[in-house]
Amino acid sequence: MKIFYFGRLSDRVGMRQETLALPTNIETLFALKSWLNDKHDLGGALEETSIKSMINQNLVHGDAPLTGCIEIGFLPPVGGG
Amino acid sequence: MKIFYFGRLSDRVGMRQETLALPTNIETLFALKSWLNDKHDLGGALEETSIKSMINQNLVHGDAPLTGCIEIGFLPPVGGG
Amino acid sequence: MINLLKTNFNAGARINAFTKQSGNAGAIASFVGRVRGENGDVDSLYLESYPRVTETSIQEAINAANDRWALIDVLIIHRIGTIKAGAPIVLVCTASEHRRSAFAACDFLMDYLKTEAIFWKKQIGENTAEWVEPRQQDYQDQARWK
Amino acid sequence: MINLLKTNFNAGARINAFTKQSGNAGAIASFVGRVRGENGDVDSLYLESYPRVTETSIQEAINAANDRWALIDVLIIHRIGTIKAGAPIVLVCTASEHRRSAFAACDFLMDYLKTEAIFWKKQIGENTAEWVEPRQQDYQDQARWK
Repeated sequence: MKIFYFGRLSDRVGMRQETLALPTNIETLFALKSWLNDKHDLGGALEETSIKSMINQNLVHGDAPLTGCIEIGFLPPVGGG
Repeated sequence: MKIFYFGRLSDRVGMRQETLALPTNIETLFALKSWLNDKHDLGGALEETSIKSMINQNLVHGDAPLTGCIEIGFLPPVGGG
Repeated sequence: MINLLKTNFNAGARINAFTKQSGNAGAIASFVGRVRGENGDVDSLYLESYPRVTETSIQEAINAANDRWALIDVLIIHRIGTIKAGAPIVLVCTASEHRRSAFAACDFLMDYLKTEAIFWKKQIGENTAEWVEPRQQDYQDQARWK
Repeated sequence: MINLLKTNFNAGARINAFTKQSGNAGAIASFVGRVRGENGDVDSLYLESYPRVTETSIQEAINAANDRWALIDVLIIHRIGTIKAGAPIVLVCTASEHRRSAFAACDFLMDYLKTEAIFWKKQIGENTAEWVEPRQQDYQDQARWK
């Protein structure tokens, strides 16, 4: 699975993207966020309410299963062009 | 005295400008308009209320003396750029 | 700056020069008006000005825009003489720090040019030539600023 | 058309090409936004997009503009990557028959780009680098269209 960290999240995580094989017990978006939080020591940065998530480039509201997910994007508030 | 006819007035008069020595009894704008009307057979075109007059490039409202006048412009409604 | 030109101009090149010259402006709005062919009914426009008087009145509109908005610079280029269908007839550029002022002033100046600026306009087609006046819509647009 | 570019672009040349291509449009409004140096505090901006997602969202804004106004054509060019102070960051061009639609749509699209478009923006100065978000004014401008 490809994961993108945009804007200030990329500074926090220390990278803009990574490709990961998830443990089989990570089946939902919220579980993934929590797992990434521990893995990268993010202090809850991914779980802030201002962070939007896109699964396969579609916006997701709340939790969602990761079935068929090949790409996740974590989007902090946009900055304007 | 230089006289300019703009827009549709130039078609009516048949020229865009002329330089005239006025008869000594033509001392005001209204007298001039009436004299030009007869001279060019304008059918009152200069006397229409929509026609604005400029003396030495300054807008004149109503009648005005021609003392010191070196240039007169007769302006039909503007057409927009 | 005001330029009344008897020949065609390159709008893009003028906008670039204006942008370059307007230093630290973050916002440059521009408008290019072209002669519309009206589906073949209009081959060209003939535009007449009153030399100096027309420029003075446009400068007054620029002054009014400067009073109203914080502008860094303004450029108005307007064709006079014969302008073929499809050719640019007017370019208005406004520069400001933020975009709201640039947009509003550009819009305002175009409304001025289309209704009050001292131009007389003849539409010339294959068999016709007639002096035209502003559209009702132009007067309505202009009235927004009063 | 939407272009997200990693290198500088020539705004005037793009406006000319757009004008040429937009056939019988009488009105072409354009807006050029440049990186403001903020009196030396900002050397450059770094702009990040989400490839494809950003373009799709901009296309939706163009569709909304087309629903709302009678537009002949729209062009949006936006820089991504590092953009030095003074360089153009965005160009929006809109073409319509009469100017009201072109002005409104250009204004609307800029407000969209400044608040909702999917870009992340880092201001880079001599000793600073910080992610920034829209100004309050940008949100107010955007709210005009709701």
